[in-house]
Formats: sequence, structure tokens, C-alpha cells
Amino acid sequence: MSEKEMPDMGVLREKYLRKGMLPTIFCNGCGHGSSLDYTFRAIEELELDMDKIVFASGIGCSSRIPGYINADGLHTTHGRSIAFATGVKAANPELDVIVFTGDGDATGIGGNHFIHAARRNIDITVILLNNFIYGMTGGQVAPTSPKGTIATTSPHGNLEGAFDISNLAQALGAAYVARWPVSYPYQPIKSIKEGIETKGFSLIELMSPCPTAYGRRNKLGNIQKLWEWYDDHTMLAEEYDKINDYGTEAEKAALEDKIKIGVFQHIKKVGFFEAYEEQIKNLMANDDKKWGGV
Amino acid sequence: MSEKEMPDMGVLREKYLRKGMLPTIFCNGCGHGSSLDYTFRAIEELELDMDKIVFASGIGCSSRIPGYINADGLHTTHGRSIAFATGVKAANPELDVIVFTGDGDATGIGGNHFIHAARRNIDITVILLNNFIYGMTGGQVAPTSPKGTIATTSPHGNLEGAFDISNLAQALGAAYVARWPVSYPYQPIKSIKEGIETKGFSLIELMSPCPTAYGRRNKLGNIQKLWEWYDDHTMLAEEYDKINDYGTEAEKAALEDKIKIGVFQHIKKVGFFEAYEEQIKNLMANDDKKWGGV
Amino acid sequence: MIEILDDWCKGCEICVKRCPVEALEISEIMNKKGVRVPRLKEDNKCHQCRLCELLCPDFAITVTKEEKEEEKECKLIIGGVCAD
Amino acid sequence: MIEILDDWCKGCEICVKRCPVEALEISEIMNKKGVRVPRLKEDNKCHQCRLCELLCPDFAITVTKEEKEEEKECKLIIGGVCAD
Amino acid sequence: MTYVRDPVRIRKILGSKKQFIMGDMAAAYGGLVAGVGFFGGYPITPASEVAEGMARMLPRAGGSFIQMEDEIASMAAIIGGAWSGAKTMTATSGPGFSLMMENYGYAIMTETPCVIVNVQRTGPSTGQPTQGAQGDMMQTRWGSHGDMMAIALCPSTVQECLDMTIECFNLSEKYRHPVVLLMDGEVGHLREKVIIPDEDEMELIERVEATIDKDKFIPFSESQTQPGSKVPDFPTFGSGYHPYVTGLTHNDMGFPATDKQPDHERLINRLITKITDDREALTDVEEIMMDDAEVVFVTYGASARPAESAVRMARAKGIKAGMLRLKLVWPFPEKVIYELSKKVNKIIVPEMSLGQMVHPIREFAAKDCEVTMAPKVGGVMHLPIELLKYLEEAVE
Amino acid sequence: MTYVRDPVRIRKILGSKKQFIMGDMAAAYGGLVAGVGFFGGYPITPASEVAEGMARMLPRAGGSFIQMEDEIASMAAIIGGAWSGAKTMTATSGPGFSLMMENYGYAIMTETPCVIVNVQRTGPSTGQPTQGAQGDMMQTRWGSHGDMMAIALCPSTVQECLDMTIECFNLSEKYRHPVVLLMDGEVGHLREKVIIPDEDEMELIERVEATIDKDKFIPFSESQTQPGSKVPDFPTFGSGYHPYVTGLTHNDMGFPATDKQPDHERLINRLITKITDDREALTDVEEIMMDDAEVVFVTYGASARPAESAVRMARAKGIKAGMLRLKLVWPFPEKVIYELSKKVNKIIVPEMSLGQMVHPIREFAAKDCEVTMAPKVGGVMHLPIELLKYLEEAVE
Amino acid sequence: MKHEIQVAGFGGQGVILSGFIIGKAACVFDDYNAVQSQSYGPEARGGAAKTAVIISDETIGYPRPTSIDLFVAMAQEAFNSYLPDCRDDTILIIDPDLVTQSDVGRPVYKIQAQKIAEELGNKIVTNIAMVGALTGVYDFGVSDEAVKKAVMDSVPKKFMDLNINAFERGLEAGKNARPE
Amino acid sequence: MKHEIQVAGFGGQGVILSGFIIGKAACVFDDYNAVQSQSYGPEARGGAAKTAVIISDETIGYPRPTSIDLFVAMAQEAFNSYLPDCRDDTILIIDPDLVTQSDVGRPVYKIQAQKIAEELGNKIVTNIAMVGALTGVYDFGVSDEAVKKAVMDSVPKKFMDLNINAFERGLEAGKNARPE
Ligand SMILES: Cc1ncc(C[n+]2csc(CCOP(=O)(O)OP(=O)(O)O)c2C)c(N)n1
Ligand SMILES: Cc1ncc(C[n+]2csc(CCOP(=O)(O)OP(=O)(O)O)c2C)c(N)n1
Ligand code: SF4
Ligand code: SF4
Ligand code: SF4
Ligand code: SF4
Ligand code: SF4
Ligand code: SF4
Ligand SMILES: [Mg+2]
Ligand SMILES: [Mg+2]
Repeated sequence: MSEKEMPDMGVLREKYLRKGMLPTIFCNGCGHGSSLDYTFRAIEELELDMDKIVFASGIGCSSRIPGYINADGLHTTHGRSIAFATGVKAANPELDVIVFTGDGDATGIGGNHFIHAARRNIDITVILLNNFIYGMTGGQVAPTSPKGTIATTSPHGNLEGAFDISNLAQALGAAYVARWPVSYPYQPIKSIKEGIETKGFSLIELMSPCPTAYGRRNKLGNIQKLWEWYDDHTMLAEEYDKINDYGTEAEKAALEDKIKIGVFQHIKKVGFFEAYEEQIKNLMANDDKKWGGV
Repeated sequence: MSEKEMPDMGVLREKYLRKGMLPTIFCNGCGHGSSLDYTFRAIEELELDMDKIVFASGIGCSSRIPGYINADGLHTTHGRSIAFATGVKAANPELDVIVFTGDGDATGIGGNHFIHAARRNIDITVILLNNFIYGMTGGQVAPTSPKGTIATTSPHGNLEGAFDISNLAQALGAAYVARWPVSYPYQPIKSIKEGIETKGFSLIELMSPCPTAYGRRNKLGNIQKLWEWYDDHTMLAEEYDKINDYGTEAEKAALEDKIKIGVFQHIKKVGFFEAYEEQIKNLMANDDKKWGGV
Repeated sequence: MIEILDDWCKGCEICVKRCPVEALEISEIMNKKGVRVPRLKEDNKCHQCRLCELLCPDFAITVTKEEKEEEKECKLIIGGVCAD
Repeated sequence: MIEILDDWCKGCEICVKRCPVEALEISEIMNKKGVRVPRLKEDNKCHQCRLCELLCPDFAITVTKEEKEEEKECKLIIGGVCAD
Repeated sequence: MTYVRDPVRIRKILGSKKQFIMGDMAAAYGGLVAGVGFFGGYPITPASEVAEGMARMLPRAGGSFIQMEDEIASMAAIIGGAWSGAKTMTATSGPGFSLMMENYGYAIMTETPCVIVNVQRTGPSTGQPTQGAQGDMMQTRWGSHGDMMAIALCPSTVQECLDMTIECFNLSEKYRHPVVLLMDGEVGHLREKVIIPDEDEMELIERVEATIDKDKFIPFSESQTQPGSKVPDFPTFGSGYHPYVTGLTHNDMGFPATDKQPDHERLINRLITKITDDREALTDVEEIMMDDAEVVFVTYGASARPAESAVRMARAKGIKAGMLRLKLVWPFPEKVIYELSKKVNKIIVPEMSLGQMVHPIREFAAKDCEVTMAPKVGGVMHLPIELLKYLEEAVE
Repeated sequence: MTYVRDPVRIRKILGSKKQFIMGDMAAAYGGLVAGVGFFGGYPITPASEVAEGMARMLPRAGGSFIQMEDEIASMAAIIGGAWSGAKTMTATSGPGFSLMMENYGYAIMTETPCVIVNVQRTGPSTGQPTQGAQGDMMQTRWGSHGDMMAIALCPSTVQECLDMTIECFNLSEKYRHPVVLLMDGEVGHLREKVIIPDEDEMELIERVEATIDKDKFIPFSESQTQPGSKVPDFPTFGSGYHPYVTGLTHNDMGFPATDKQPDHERLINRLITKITDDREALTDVEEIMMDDAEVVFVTYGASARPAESAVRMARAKGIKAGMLRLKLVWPFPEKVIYELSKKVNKIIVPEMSLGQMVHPIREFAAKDCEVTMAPKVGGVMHLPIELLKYLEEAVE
Repeated sequence: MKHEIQVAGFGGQGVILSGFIIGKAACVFDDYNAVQSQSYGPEARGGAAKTAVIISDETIGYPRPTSIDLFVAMAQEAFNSYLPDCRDDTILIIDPDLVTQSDVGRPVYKIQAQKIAEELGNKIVTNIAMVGALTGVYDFGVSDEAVKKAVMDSVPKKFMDLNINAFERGLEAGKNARPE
Repeated sequence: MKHEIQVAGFGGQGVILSGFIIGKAACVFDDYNAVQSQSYGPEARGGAAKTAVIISDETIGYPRPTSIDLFVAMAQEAFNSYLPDCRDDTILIIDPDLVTQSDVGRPVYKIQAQKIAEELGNKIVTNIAMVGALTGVYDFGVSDEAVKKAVMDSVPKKFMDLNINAFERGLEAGKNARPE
């Protein structure tokens, strides 16, 4: 329906935001709010019925997002949103389930649910706001924090390797995987749309600036500089791969500093609940045959 | 020291087995016992001091293995062995830590600890006995069970995608990753040796036949047939990849039925605790300078 | 026309810095929280590309496509448009 | 020489089936658990490759490298060798 | 679409009316009969058979079974499923129950109806996996952080495993609270005769769904349609009510109120009093030879069986023994115990633990009535003669 | 090599002797002073500052800090670390504490010394993350499945946060038991003066390591070197003793005995009585104006502070009020409470919960002494005047 | 009326199923009460298996055996381990091919159940033959017909005939058996 | 002797630090007891911030203020919200650039702390200037010198001079200020 023009923010606010919950609790310059904006626009373009979408989340700044949406919201326990979402979907596969989660929520404490949902190809859309840090609790090191990160719990510099979440999801065969910085509006909107439309497990990893708990401590400058950081430190997957394959040594070395972005995976797979419904249908038909109809 | 000859089983039993715990509780034809044999031989070849190795495990048939070893043993809670092992190593990095775990233990309930240890490059050796099933509890479906598997909790056929554990570890950048069936003795021994020697996180995935809870229900025949199954259903990685890249369509289609085996990854990386010791040394030196010596 | 929901604006200046034609500026107007909120410059080349609306992390900007001539007037609409 | 720790043997027959020279067979000897345990065949080509020892999942087989001539004798050593 | 219970189909799946089955399986039957639409579980001895029964039967009834990645996820998934409108269930044993504690609290906080079967085994820790016990009684009441209340039932027979599972669902729907069936491994792995109730032989309480005008709907306060009920009407996901469900302290509208003392007090008081107001109505005990009893067992679960045998043996010897069996253990039947303690000389509490329910019993007993433990640990039931000895000693 | 405590270095890292710090930070200081060699934790409000303090200081002292992937892993890691010979520690709050319940039970079962700081916040569930509470008191005692005993201390001041952390380590080493410092968010986030003890101003109890001949060593039975102690000597990993540590029921040698009733009974009895035998010796209470008191508060943690103020206000009004503060809450000081209840007319239990410790207090109080709750929930301490009212009403 | 029957052997012999059949016969195909309990080895990985069935016309309180009327042993270890739990006059049945040392100074019924099964072509029905045998030897108040129905109700359709044959051959052997 | 001081403003203004400095001055650089407590907004994400310090020469029981002697407001919202907690004679200090409406019918000390900080080149030391000011305005028993030491002990070495200047300028302003 992209022919229809996108309504303006006044209209979107009225339609999608939960009255009485705004403004958000997010800090000045936090990127999390933008991801919600993009989600509204994706939903608007898809003309989905907001009565039939459930927004689930765990705990974290990012996980506060469903609180702002005028729709069914399930703000669960830290790290478990995907497991809750699996249940929501299992009990009523007709509902669309969109999970908002953080890097810590989804891959720190919640890593297991994340990988199992991807493996099972559970038909949900996960919008993961990666700010490389535990924002809500004040800036502890996250499994996504780059080596050397200064955080309240890595005051001498982080020594751990970081998860590349999209890469992990890809390795697990997720049906849809994309990564973008929130500072790019159009690509996230498109990816969220595609993610929702994809059968099976979709991950949209949005890199979201956290000036308070990450930027400040890691000398990434003020809000503006932090938002700009992504311009210099990201590269489209195609280009990245090309350099990686055919680039000069110097070009390759420069990749060290770059995060790959783009749509990494988009495959047609039977969603778990599709397969399940099929199995149920067959079992019932079998029984009916055996019993001569119920 | 491979020049020195391997002592015979009589000697190995005396040296490595814990008196009073044998015979094992494993079923007739279970492959788990062999993995322990291979481990002894790897340790024997490396001439390691059994006083300085800790064997940790979670819960499951596979996780019973440390009980049979005459060494420090930590039989923990289901799924958590790798987290316990991380603590063992953190508090005394001089100890070698070998984790015995099952597919359910390590990647079902314990998946999160597994991926985080790999990410951190925790310097432990994980010997994972993959029997595609929850053996100890009587044959429930595992995250490794192939699609269609009949298990007590997938009586109508498993619909979930299966983890390829080695592939997952590889994607996480584990320092050492190898997979073999236990029916091949020499390769596992070599891989266990290499795994122990490798700095950082090593995974040796051993496919272990479970006649009781897996083979029987999935019509893989008697013990013999089940052990032979691996001969027909595995292919060396190099060969597999070659076919995948250059094979005919028919050849490629035949890969469907094959599990890749071999050493998939073997890279030099600084182990987490190596890096940590370095950081501690620097911090202390700094303080000493500041204070003019302690 | 650009409407700013002043009380939702936190003052990040993303809109100001990312407007392709530098049409916005931080004004003297302070909202409840003491934040100085952005406004279209007196003299601006805003072509209603909506980038500011899209990027504002706080749902504070509305770009309504109206005729150029109406724009001046619209700048005066401030605060409280949608909050309840 | 092949020693079998009879009471540890569970009777899987891996040793029998995987011996490259088919030197082993299931004997009439029953252990405590009622399992018939393997033995070298009367007439065997065992070349002490140790595969059976390596593969036995129950640590029940010991292949001790000794002179061929001693082998016959060794076959008689059964059960209880190492258990306490 | 949310699962719709089809009683005819379910009855056919279950088969003949009279069966010889395990306690675990009876719980699965009970769940099916009650109308479970989604079961999420993780295997663990001695509870796996509940999940296995469900895996076999539920998809044939049109519902779904998922073996989740662990017990945390199981608990999470059944809560999620409940919000989609289904009756949901899980089953576990001690180690898994411990892992569920955080989400158990979440279910309480969010007023989510669901049923947890805990087939207790010998703990602590991995303990004795195949041996039954009654060591998770207090955990059910106190195991999650913060203020909470519990509803829990204890079956003593396989028939009760079935009937009480249905009862658990009824209470769960009525109070919008996670209800625990505190089975023990002894009963769970016992086979006995059960009679499968027909539709007209049982009562099913169904969730009160929100029906009020959407603008007027208040999701987390007293019911807007059931006068006098402190249990809010349920705004099923997908029905357009757009509730915001959170484990944070929330106001009546469901919005976070994390620094508002009055909101918290109001919420927590309601969450607890919605149950404790009915404490006496909920009380469910069985009395054996209590009329003139002077020394009594207060029991529950498997322990009630040797205790009953011991009481009969004691009566044969002329001892005025009796037994009070708690079928519902939480909320604790304070008044019954108090009144009992006024009437009898001595209360003996046989438990397959070092003593758990004995604590509230002692707390609520009048002080002139002696309350004694009769613990038995290690996965073995009390022998009737062991318990007889307690009675004999009491009257010596 | 296992961490070796260097008191001089630690003292320098901590800085001046008199400081103005938070309760959380004081716990980190206490851990450092006690000789923690490994801290594994996961952030959570209001406990994160303990981990943050450790992250900053511990590596400088030569120890290691790891932020684990969750609280389950944190608890696992500190148990593993303890077996490598280090003193180990974690810190969390309600939701994390709930997640630790399984491994907490494992630590009890395997007799692993370690310290858990729980900075309690308002629950249940996510509740009010930034608000203090005292809602995990009973969970500490009953939160894991199966039979268990707890050792837990409650600080009322920041100085006590430091001192009691050291005490927790001492008890943990002495009894080989996971010990819980049950702070509340109020005290945890309060700043006060603390005096850092010098080496000669404190006593540190160190682990009794196994020294006996390896062949004669019995890993899970009474001590072989400390006559009369039920606590076995500790066979540190790497020292050649080759213990097999399991959460399964095990015999004295540590081997699984999962179907042996006597082994289980023996083990569990020892695990519990090694602590409860010392119940009276462990009892640690503070008495305020108790000599002639007729109505008393029994308190602990932050609540003791407004209670003390209220007692002083009451005394000024001529009311014979007093206060008994429990510094060690578990094992429960049964005798002290019983004796107190014999002496006074009324016991009032102010708690930042709907009432938790009031249950054992009521259980162990003589029945002629009235025991009343004085609950306050929602993250706010009782006001002294609120508590004064309870006293006034009591004497009316 | 109350009967306590204990059957013991190795895991994999179908010992539990045999108890199940007896209990089911009593309460589904006849109208008694029955309880069946079982004991596992450490983790149910092979090893010993034991089941006890109590049949009564009254409600059954304590569900474990306290006074065993009939003990069936299908393995030597089981026989040795559980004989002490029996009364002096407990009826004993063994399969002499599985329990070779049964000389305990009192009469024992010897039923070659495994042999019967092998003759029928599949060792797997040893337990069913033994169910037949014990029904023949010991009258626990349930008709042969009811037990047979319980067998039929408890085995896979495919192997129905085999199982019925095993049961009947066992029953016959039981009826003809005399204690030795 | 007992003093209760409350400082309130926005998150990010260093309100908590200012309370910390006062408490530290009292108990580390002088010999009193002090407790500092703080209140957070929902999840400490910006929003309001408030801290209270109690200074006493006796043990401090209840650690939250019950009778505020001095209230310092560094934001309008804070002023409005917490004024009701004050006594009628509580001394009030505001920064008139941050609290523009302070006309509550009673005298208020007005200290342009933010302006002082801006003049010194960095708004970030507003809180330190305010610490100086309140020390100048209100005698809570702790010497100026002790407060200064606490400032020096609590700020990064790099910004020592800036902070000392801010403190001293604030102190002077405080000493000279008269309630308006
Ligand atoms: C069981 C549990 N452990 C810890 C916490 C504390 N906690 C709340 S949010 C959070 C981190 C969130 O990080 P992330 O998911 O990255 O979200 P962000 O705030 O960065 O958007 C933590 C550790 C909790 N609420 N529950
Ligand atoms: C918390 C918890 N949940 C469940 C169990 C039950 N349990 C024990 S072992 C096991 C599965 C083990 O499977 P795997 O790791 O694959 O080992 P295997 O037995 O197949 O070798 C399960 C679910 C448990 N002990 N603890
Ligand atoms: S702490 Fe970071 S992630 Fe959280 S609201 Fe602030 S800027 Fe956003
Ligand atoms: S159940 Fe399977 S994995 Fe376990 S011991 Fe038996 S064969 Fe091995
Ligand atoms: S609509 Fe475009 S041009 Fe106009 S102000 Fe916004 S960003 Fe600038
Ligand atoms: S982007 Fe939005 S919040 Fe930021 S300054 Fe502009 S209007 Fe304000
Ligand atoms: S040593 Fe080799 S040849 Fe000899 S029996 Fe064993 S496998 Fe056969
Ligand atoms: S491989 Fe070992 S266990 Fe198997 S039959 Fe041979 S000796 Fe016995
Ligand atoms: Mg984050
Ligand atoms: Mg397995």
C-alpha cells in the first residue's frame, strides 16, 4: 500500500501512542524512541489491525517501548520476552507478535530464548535495540560491548569478545535478519515491514545511541557526535563483503572499524506454527477417520 | 610425547578411574563411556597432572562422566556446568577445566552459558556428547533432535529445527571446534588433545549413540546398527564442502543425509583469563607506581 | 508546516543537525522541563522532506504537507497539541 | 593378550563386530548381570591393534602387548581384574 | 484463533471412563478435561509423564504442546499463552520449580491464570530424582521475592490428581492467580483407578472476560462486572482492550507506578486479599475419625495414606486418633487449625520432609495444644506402624 | 593460582579509614577486606553498586570480577570459584535472587562457602526497582526446593553493611554454607560514615582445608580435624584430594546415593544440624531499652531505625517500650523470641513487607503474648510517628 | 480381601508392565481397587526394576506392600534382594532360567516364562507369560478372563496374538505348576 | 544538634553529589554523624532528583528527613513539589535562573549558582557553587574549611581549581545573600 501517503506524526501519535504514557522515560538523545516511530510506520504501511498485534518486551530501557503503544502489551521479566512471546503465539497463532528487546535483555540474560526461538523458527518479529550497554541499570558492560569499552562494571576496559547478534541469528538460520542504525529511518522501516511479513523468526537489530550510559563514558562525544558515529562506523554488507574478498590489505584493515549493516538473510521457511497447525489438522483428521467423525 | 606408548586399559583404569563408582550407569551400547576412554588417552598423551584438572558437568547421562574419573569433579545443576566452570577457572586459572555435558544440558537449558563462554573465550574444554535426545529422563526431544524425530515429547514427530552445535560455536568464534562420532576413536582423542592445548574456548562435539532413548524409538535398529549409522551419515568437512561447492545436483542432494565431521575451527586467540591476568598485572603495577611500591 | 510538541521535546537537536537544508534552529522558547525547543528558522528552505519528523526520537515533530504560504503561520502552533 | 573385565561388560558386542579380523566372539560365560561376555576365538588373528580396547564403552577390555605365544594363556584371565 | 475446548473429542481421546493410570497421567487428563489449550514444559523426573501425556493428547484435541528450552521459558510461555486467552499449564519438579520462581511471581503480579503441577521429589538440589517428597510446600508460599500469596492443592490419590487439576484450573480462573498442584512423586508415579468425569459430573469455572465498553475498562482493579469481586475482568489479547501487562508496580490502568507508595499498597493488598478474603470458603479438608479424636494427624498428599492406616490401627487399639487432611494447603486454613487445636490434645504432622507445613500449623494452633513434627526424608513414605508409634507415644 | 589476600594492598585500595559511603559500597568493601578472590555478578537495581565497586577494586587487589550472563550463572560461578579455594561473592536483588534459588540449594547441598548479598527491593516481580523493601526474608529460608537451612544477617546501618559482610564470610567459612546478607534497598543506598577496620580490629575465619592423609579423607562427613564439628574439611580443587562434588544425595564419600534413604537422612540432618546445633551461639540481637519493656518491637534492617526513634519517643511519653533487633535472622533465634514473649505483653513486628518474620516470631512466641504485624509496603520506610502509634495503641 | 503382589527383575524385562496389567485387570476389568507402585534404581538406567500391586475390595490407604502374598522374581539379583521382604509363607514364583539359585529351603514355583516366550518366537513376551503364570498359580480374586482382557488392552495391536498366546501358555503352566 | 538539609533539582545537575559533599564534610572532615538518602524517579532516567542529608552529633535513627531545616531547589518542578515538605520556617535557597517562580509569600535566598558556574566557564559546577552558597547561608555546624576539603576530595583532580573557585564564589555569595 505504499501508494497511500504516510500520515503525519500528529495522526500517528493519535493512532498509535498510548495516551497518558508519553513523553517517554528515555534520556535526551536516546535512539530508542525512533525505533518505535519506525515500527508505527511499518505497521501503517502494512495496514495491520492494531487489535491483533501483541507487543512483548523484557526489562530495560528498550523494553519500555510497548508501554507507549496503544495495543496489547506484555512487559515481562528480564530476558524472557521471547519465551513469553512464544506462548502468546502458541495459544493464538493468529496474533502477530512483535518483541522489543535490548542487547542485554535478548542476548545477555535472555540469550537462550533467543537462540531457541530462532532455531524453532517461531513466527515472531524481534526488534532488538542494541546500544552496546545496559542502559536501564546505569551503564554496565553488555555482551555486545566492544572490547575496551569502559562501563561501570568494566572500569578498566572490557576484555570480553562481543556478540555479533545478527551474525548469530544468521548462523541459526533465522528467516529474516537485518541490522541498521536508528539514525537511518528508511531502511529500518522497510526491514520491520519485511520482518513482520516474513513467516518464521525475524530479527531486526537496530543500533541505538545511548548517550547517557554508553556514549559519555566511552568518549563518543555529545548526542550529535554519537549519532554521527554510526555514519562513520557502518558499511553496507555488500560493500563490506566485497572489500573483504577483493580489497587491498589497507582496505581490509580499515574494516576492523566498521560494522556491517543491511539485510543479511531473508529466506522462505515454514514457520513453526504453520507446521504445527498442519500437524494438528492431520492428527484430528486421522482421529476423525478412526472414529468415523466426531 | 606420542613416542611413549599408550599404556593398556588395565593401567588406565588404575590411573584414571574412580574406585567404587564403576561399572557406569550407562545402558548397554551407550556411547558415552567411550568418550571418557578417549579423554584419558588424550590426557595420558599430554602427560597432564590429574591433580590439576577439574572435571565439571551438568545433569544428564553424559554429565555423569566426571563421577567416574579419579580427579576433582563438579557435578552441578542442569545446564549450568559451563557457568560453574567459568568460576572454577576464574578463581584459579592454573587449573585445567574440562566440561562433560550433553546436547540437552549444554544447548537446551544451558544454551546461554554455552554461547557466553564461547564469546568470552573462556579457557575451558567442553566435551559435548550429542545423542540427539534427552537420555537421562527417558527420551524427550532435544534441541538437536532432527526434524521428524519420535520422542516421548514429540510422539507425532518433531517439528523444530535442530541446532548444529559445532556450527554455532564456530559462528561465535570459539578457538577450537571439532565434531566426531564416538565410533571413531583416534580423531576424538586427537581433538580432545588439541582442545585442551588450545588457549580459550574449545568444543569437541562427540556424537554418541543412545540405543535406549533414541535409537529404539527412531527405528535405527539394534546397538550395532545404531553405531554403524554414523558411518553412513557422516562426511569429512573437506569432502562435504567440496561437494557443496562443486558437486552435481544429485551429489548435493545426498548431503541432506550427511553430518559434517572434522576439525572446523582451530585459531589462536588470547584466552580470557590470559587477558585478565595481564590486566590485573598492569593495574597492580600502576598502583605500585602510584604508591611507590606496596 | 512543522509543529513541535514542545513538552515532549528533550532538546537533542537531532532535527536541527540532520535537516538537509538547515531549516531548523533552537529557539528561545523553554518548555516545562527547561528545554529550549527547536523552531523553523525565520528564513528557511524547508521542503517538507519529513526527515526531522522521522528522526525525532520523541514523536515531537509533525510535518504536515501544506502550501508554502501557510507555513509562517504554522510555526506559531506550539506545545500540547496531542498530549492529554 | 585380551583381558575382559567380565563384570563391567554389558554385552554390546561392539568389540566383536568392530574387530578388523573378527578375532572375538560372544562366549558362553555369563557375568553377574546375566550378560554373555566376549572372548577371543579359539582360532584368531588378533594382531593387538587395540581397536576393541579403544571402542569398548565400558573399559572392560585390556589388550596387553605380549608375545604371541603367551596369548593362549592370557585368554583365561577373566573377570575381576581391577574392580574393588 | 484461541483454542476452543471440544468436550466430545477430548472424551474420545481419553478413552474409557474407568482407567488404571499414574498420578502424573491423571494430571494430564485433568488438564485436558479442564480445557488446556497450551502446555509448555520441560522434562524432569518424576514429572515428565505429565508433559508426555500432554504431548500425545493435546495436539489431537487441537491444542498445542511445546517442550520449551527450560523451566523459565515454560513458565513464561504459559503466562504468555494465558494472555492469548487459553488455559495453560506446565509441570515440573523441585529444580525446575526453583527456576520458575521469578516468573511465578510475575504471574501473581500480573494476575495471570495458569496451573503449575509440581511433582515433588527429594531435595535439596538434584537430591534423589526418582524419589518422592513433600519438600516444596513452603517454597510454593514463599519462594518468589516480595509479597505474595499462593493457592495450592495436594492430592492423595490418583483420582484426586485428576480432579484437583480441574479444581486448580477453576481456582486459577476464579482468582486470576497461578495455582500449584503440589503432587508428590509417590502419588505421581502411583497407578490407581480413576473415573473420568463426564461433562455433567463436574463444574468448570471459566475466565470472566472483559465485556465492558473499552473506554471505560479498568484493567487492574476490582471486577467491573462481578459485583464484590476483587478480580478484574480479563482483557484477552486480540480482543481490542489493549491492556498493558507489566510486572512493575502498576496503577489500576496498568501503567507503571514504580515510585508511588499508595499504588503499590493498593495493588498488593488487592492481589492478596482477593484470595485471603475467601480463606474460609476455600478451606478444603477431609476429616477421618475426628469426632472424638484427642490426638490427630494433620496431613496432606501421600503422607495421608499411611497416616490414615495408622489411625485405623490406633483406633483398633482404643486410641482416640483422628486425621485432618488438608486438600488445599494454601491459602493456609488458619481457622480450621486453630479450632482443631482447641479441641484436641496433640497435633502430629507427618511430612515427607524435615517439617514444612508444621510451621504454619504451629503458628496458628492454640498454644496449649502440642504440635509435633513427624518427619521422614529420603524418598520413602512413612510406614503405618511408624506413625502408629507417634500416636501411641502421644497417649502414653 | 588461587587468590592470596594482601591486606596492605587492600587497605591502600580502600583509602582512608573513615569514609562516607553507601551501604552497597560498604558491602563491597567488606568483601574486599574479608578476602574475596572472585566476584561474579549481574547488575540489578539497587544492588549494582556492589558489583561496580568490586569491578573497580577487586582486580587491583589481584582478584577477578566477572559480570556473568545472568544471576543463575553468577551463583554458579561463585560456587565453582569457591571450590577452587577462593572466597567468593555475588550481589543481587529480588528478581535475581529468585533466579538463584536452584543454585542456592546446590551450594547448600554441596556445602560450598560463599556470600550472596541481596539488596531487597519492592516486589513481587519487577515491582518498584528503585524502592527498598524487606520482602525476601522468608524466601531466603524457604526459596529453594527441598529441605534446607539458611544463615542470613540484616544490617541496619552502613557500618553494619561492611562489618556484616565480613561476618557473612566468617559464618560461610565456618559452616561451609552460602550465607546471605539481607540488606534492604534503604540501607543499601544510604550513605553514612563507616570506619574501615584494621587487621587487628577484626577476626577473619578461614576455611579449614583438608590436611589429612588422602587415603583416609572422607569428604562429606564430620570434620576429620576439628573435633566435634559436623563441617567437613575442605578439599580444595587442585590440592589432590579429588572430591566428587554433586547436588545428588551422596554418601560420606560424595558418591551418589539416590535411592538410599539412610544416606539421605544422614546427609540432610547433618547439613541442617551443623547450623541449628549452634542456633543459640549464633543468635545475635541488639536490645534497646528492654530492661522493663512491656511492649516491644522485634525488628531488623532499615525498619529498626524508625522503630528505635519511635521507642525513644514512646519512652518520652512514659510508655514502657523497647526494641529487640535481630542482626542474624536465620537460623531463627527461637529461644530469644520465646523468652522475650514470656516477659513482655506485646510484640509488634514492623516490616517493609506485608509480614514475613512475623510468622516465625508468632510461631515461637508463647501464646499469651500477642504478636502483631506492622506492615509497610511500597518502598517507603515506616515513619517514627506511625510506629509510635502502634506503641500507644498497645498500651491503651 | 486384600492381595499384595510383587514382581521384580531387570529393567527392560517389562516388569512394570506386568504389574500394570494385574492392577488394570483388578480395577478396570473387574471391580476392585488396586494400586501399583514401583521402585527405580538410581536413575532408571537399566538395573533392577520392581513393582508392587495391591488389590483390595476396600479403599487402599498405604499404597506400598507391607505383607507380600506373592513374589515373582525374574532375575537372580532381584530374587536375592527382595526375598527378605517376604513373609515366610509368601508364595514364590521364579523363572528357573533367570533365577538359577532359588534353593532357600522352601517351596518355589518354577515357571520357564522366558522359554515359553522364546518358543513363541520373541523373548519380549516373557513378562506376559509370567503374568499368565502368576494368574494360574495364585488366586488374587480376579478372573483369568479379566487378566486376559487387561493383557489385550495393554499391548500393541500388531503383537496381539503373540501376547495372547504367551499369556495362555503361561496361565496353563501356572495352573499345572506345583511348588518345588 | 541536628540539621536536616534537602537539595532537589533535575537529574544531571549533580544534586546527589552536593548532598554527598555535605555529608562527607560533616562526618569525614568534621566529627559528626551524617546520613544521606536520595529519591529516584521511576528508573533514574533523568527526571527529578532529590537528596536529603541529616547531620547530628548523636546516632541518627530514622534516616529520612522529618523536619527540614534547609531546602535548596535547583529546578522549578523540584521547588514546587517539595516545598510542601518544609516547615514554615525552613530556610529556602533557590537559583532564581532555574526557579523563576518562587513567590510563596516568604523570604527566599536567591543564589545564581548556575550563573557563577557559567562565569567560571562550565555549567557543570553549578552544584558546587550551590554547596558553597548553602554553606554560606546556613550554619549546619560544619566549618567552611571542612566543606571545602570535602569538595576537593570529591571532584576529579583535573577540575580541582574550577571546583574550588565555584565553591568559594558560591560561599561568598551565600554569605552575602539576604532573604528576599
Ligand atoms: C532478573 C533480573 N536481573 C537484572 C535486572 C536488572 N536489569 C534491568 S534492565 C537491565 C539491562 C537492560 O539492558 P538492555 O536489555 O541492553 O536494555 P537497555 O536498557 O540498554 O535498552 C538489567 C540488568 C532485572 N530487572 N531482572
Ligand atoms: C532444572 C532441571 N530441569 C530438568 C532436569 C531433568 N533432566 C535431567 S537430565 C535431563 C536431560 C539431559 O539431556 P542431555 O544433556 O542431552 O544428556 P543425556 O542424558 O542425553 O546424555 C533433564 C531434562 C533437571 N535435572 N534439572
Ligand atoms: S540510559 Fe541510554 S538507553 Fe536508557 S534511556 Fe537513557 S540513553 Fe536511552
Ligand atoms: S539413556 Fe541413552 S544416553 Fe543415557 S545411558 Fe542409556 S543409552 Fe546412554
Ligand atoms: S521537513 Fe525536512 S527540510 Fe523541513 S525542517 Fe524537517 S528535515 Fe528540514
Ligand atoms: S529531534 Fe525532537 S526531541 Fe530532539 S530537539 Fe528536535 S524536536 Fe526536540
Ligand atoms: S586388539 Fe584388534 S585384532 Fe585384537 S581383538 Fe581387539 S580389535 Fe581384534
Ligand atoms: S565392547 Fe565392551 S561392553 Fe561391549 S561386549 Fe565388548 S567387552 Fe562387553
Ligand atoms: Mg542495551
Ligand atoms: Mg542428550
